[in-house]
Amino acid sequence: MTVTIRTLNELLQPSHLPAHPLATQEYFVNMGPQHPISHGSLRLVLRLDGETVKEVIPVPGFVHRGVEKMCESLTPRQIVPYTDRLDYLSAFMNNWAITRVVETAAGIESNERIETIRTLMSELQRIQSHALWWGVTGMDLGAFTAFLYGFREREVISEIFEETVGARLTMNYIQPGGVMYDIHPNFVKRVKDVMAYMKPIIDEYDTLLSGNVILQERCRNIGILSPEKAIALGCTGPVLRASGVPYDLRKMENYGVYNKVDFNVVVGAVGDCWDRYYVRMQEMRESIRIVEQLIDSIPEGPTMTLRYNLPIEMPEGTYYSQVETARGVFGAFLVAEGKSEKPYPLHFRSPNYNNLWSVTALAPGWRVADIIAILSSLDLVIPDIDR
Amino acid sequence: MGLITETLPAVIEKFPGGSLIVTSMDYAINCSRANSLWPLTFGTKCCAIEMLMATGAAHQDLSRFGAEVARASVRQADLMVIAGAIVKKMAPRMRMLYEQMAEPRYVIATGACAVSGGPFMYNSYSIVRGADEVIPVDVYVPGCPPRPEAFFWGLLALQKMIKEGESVRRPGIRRKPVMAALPNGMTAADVRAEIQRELEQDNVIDVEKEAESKPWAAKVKEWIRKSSSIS
Amino acid sequence: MDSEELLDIVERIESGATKREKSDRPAVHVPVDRLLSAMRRLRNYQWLSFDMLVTHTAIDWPDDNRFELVYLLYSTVHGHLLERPQ
Amino acid sequence: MSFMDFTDLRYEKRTLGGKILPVVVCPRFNPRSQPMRVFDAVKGLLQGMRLTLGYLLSPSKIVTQQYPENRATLKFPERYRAILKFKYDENGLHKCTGCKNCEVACPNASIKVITRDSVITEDHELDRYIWRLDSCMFCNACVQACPFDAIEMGHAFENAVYDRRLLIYGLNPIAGPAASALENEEDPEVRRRMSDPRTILGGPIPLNGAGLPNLKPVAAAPFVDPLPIAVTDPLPPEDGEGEEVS
Repeated sequence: MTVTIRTLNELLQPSHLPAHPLATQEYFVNMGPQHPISHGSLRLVLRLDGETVKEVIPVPGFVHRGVEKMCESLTPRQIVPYTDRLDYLSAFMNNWAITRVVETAAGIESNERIETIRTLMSELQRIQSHALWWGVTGMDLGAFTAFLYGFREREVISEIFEETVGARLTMNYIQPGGVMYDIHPNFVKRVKDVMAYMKPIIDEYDTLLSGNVILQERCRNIGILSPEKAIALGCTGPVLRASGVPYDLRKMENYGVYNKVDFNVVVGAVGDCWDRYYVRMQEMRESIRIVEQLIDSIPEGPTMTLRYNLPIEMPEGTYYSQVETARGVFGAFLVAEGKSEKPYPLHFRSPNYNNLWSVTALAPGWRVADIIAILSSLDLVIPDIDR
Repeated sequence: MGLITETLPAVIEKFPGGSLIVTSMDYAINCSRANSLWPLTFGTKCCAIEMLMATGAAHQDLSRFGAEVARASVRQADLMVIAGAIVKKMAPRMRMLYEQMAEPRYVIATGACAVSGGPFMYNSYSIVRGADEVIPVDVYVPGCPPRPEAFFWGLLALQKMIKEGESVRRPGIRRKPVMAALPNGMTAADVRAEIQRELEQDNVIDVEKEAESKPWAAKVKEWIRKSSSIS
Repeated sequence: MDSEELLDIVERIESGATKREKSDRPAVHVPVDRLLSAMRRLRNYQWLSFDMLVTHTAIDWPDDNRFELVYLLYSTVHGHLLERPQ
Repeated sequence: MSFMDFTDLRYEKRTLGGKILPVVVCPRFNPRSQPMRVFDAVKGLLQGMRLTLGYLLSPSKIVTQQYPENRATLKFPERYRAILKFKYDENGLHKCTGCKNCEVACPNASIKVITRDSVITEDHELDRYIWRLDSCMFCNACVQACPFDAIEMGHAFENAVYDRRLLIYGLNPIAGPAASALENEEDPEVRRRMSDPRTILGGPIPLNGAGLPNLKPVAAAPFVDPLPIAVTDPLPPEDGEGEEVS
């Protein structure tokens, strides 16, 4: 068994010398690490032939903080706030992933109320994340107005979070044994108001941007990802679903109270940028449906089943749990030694990492300007890639 | 809403030929700089969402401070908002970006990661513990992430610093309102209170009260009332 | 197909495979020289068809002086999640 | 189908991983012939413009908040986490006993609780509570871990400074025991001796107070005495006092 490992320097050699004096020469262009499209610090090396992209070499690691290594010296409760800082637009879901694996390992029971609140918060954040993504995509593709509209809705949902959780971005809300606070007395009313407000807003988004000819032309049939390729690359979330594979952990794995609600998995027909765009638009509608089904019937019960200062004992073994974040499957792989509270190694399976590498399969053959649309439709969050 | 309520300084520096214009020029230039900061879109992590995106959007409107022209190119920017963690791989790049910026250039470090390494201060092998280990930082805005309002407060502090800051004739010598080492007999609480007092005095004006003193105030009020009642 | 059944099949197709204890998912040990063929079979056999590599990671056991590579495989056809440390 | 129809969603059932899933397929529309395409393009653009123009002419709600001008009226939700502070009762006494639960719970060691042995009762009690705002990640773990309900997260968010060293806070203006211990003591003189005021170290303390040569308390220090007892001046250090447990 041999594995070829090529360093970046070897990758950056021109593949051939031009045979004909008039033949075009390949050249490399750096995108990033400081580039407005990267939404963070991501370096992409493009091998170009004229305007056509031959190869994309992602060079991640500009925000690598060593979170997984740090977690080996932290207790489960202390790990939870660090997961906020991976994919910060899906903070609740990341909290939930590590909480699930700890709860599985330690055998902590949770109740209906806790699970309902967790589900509600996750779905609200999915709407928020997609709204933000929609605005930023609009900005990347040249429509600044979309940015203003997307962030307007983000603020509205942020206010709900602020009231119940006390933070706008880094939540640390879903914790082993329950949730940090009970929901605020205003929560139910406020969520209902916001959901009633959001429903026409998404149609408004369609009017504003989806029907725009520029967006259509820049997205339609650009960057087609076949379902086989998407599965082979390990893409998850809207990127995989846009390729037509209805893989949604909310249906596949039994967690939260997703089995009690009625919602559809949104899939695309072709797998191009337009499908990846519209899958998220439709997912916002489905998330609103989920929230509306759950908000009226939050069961009674305690919101924390575990005393805070007690250590969480995890017996020896390996544990893996995953949840569906706004960008795909976020998993936590934990090995407990049984000696202390701290995990021995902890590995995060981040959706953005796999989605990033799909750009190597997507980009070749397209123009440089299409890379913008492709990257934008992948909805990458860089700290989640680098961890 | 210029937020400049100071009167022009009437200090005449005496030397042959007179110097009233030059001193006023300093002031005018510094005011212009303070009120037209062009930030660089340099966000590495979560703070970028709050500091550079949310502030630029409608709810918190960065353009009220004249700083909405976010530039992707360092050559056109004069304010670097370090929003997020700086790791060892990124640090040389950040230094390079900073050096490419034209003088005068200002740096705000927002969020715990940029101020001190923050959540990753201990146990992490790759973080730079504070952006000021790489480049000089003018204003620190703590929080994880700070709210957009907290960032505005930091921006106002920076504007304050620029306004009474360096002279055009002697560039590079920047006077921070708070000295690095505290003078004798002064506590840090005094310093904080002073910053607070100064900023409030300069930058907080009651819009409605100001507007009422203007002759066109009634008309505008009427118009706002009409237009909001339509919807 | 439940996890026990799955384990039996994997043990049958790979001679050196053993069950892995203390795991919350079905897991098998495969010796390192059999890794590639095992992965091929896991992907290509129709009743297994583990076509998605969900994640892979490594655990080091300094006491035993060895590394353990962990591959998490998922089958989009059957919906199994298999953990394969080796 | 027409160009701008987003309601044409196909509802299907698909199987994946042995499960039958309800699926909705996104709408796709192929561009029409060239003259109609121009018409569609203009229509799409105009629809978007009509929407924005509508918001311009009749804003249903003005979303922009005027931050520095509305400071007086700015209200945050009660749970908002922006700064760590002690809870004081009506007598201005804190409840912290120096149990160090918060220090243990803090993920990145932003809290340092220094305890000492009491002068009077020889109990373990709080000497200094140091909190690093510059590295705090506001995860609320300290507040959750506190068994005595002594600390809380406050709303003061305007913490921008020009010097990073000003971001290290000493939370307790008075050292000494918690309110419960102090209440048991009747003699005001003993109570005064039990609690040294930490005037110079209250509020932000650069580098934990170190590195500041010749730091003297000033007469006009903005220290509001939380104790209802008259405090004349800080006690001189006595032998056996001030043993710092790190």
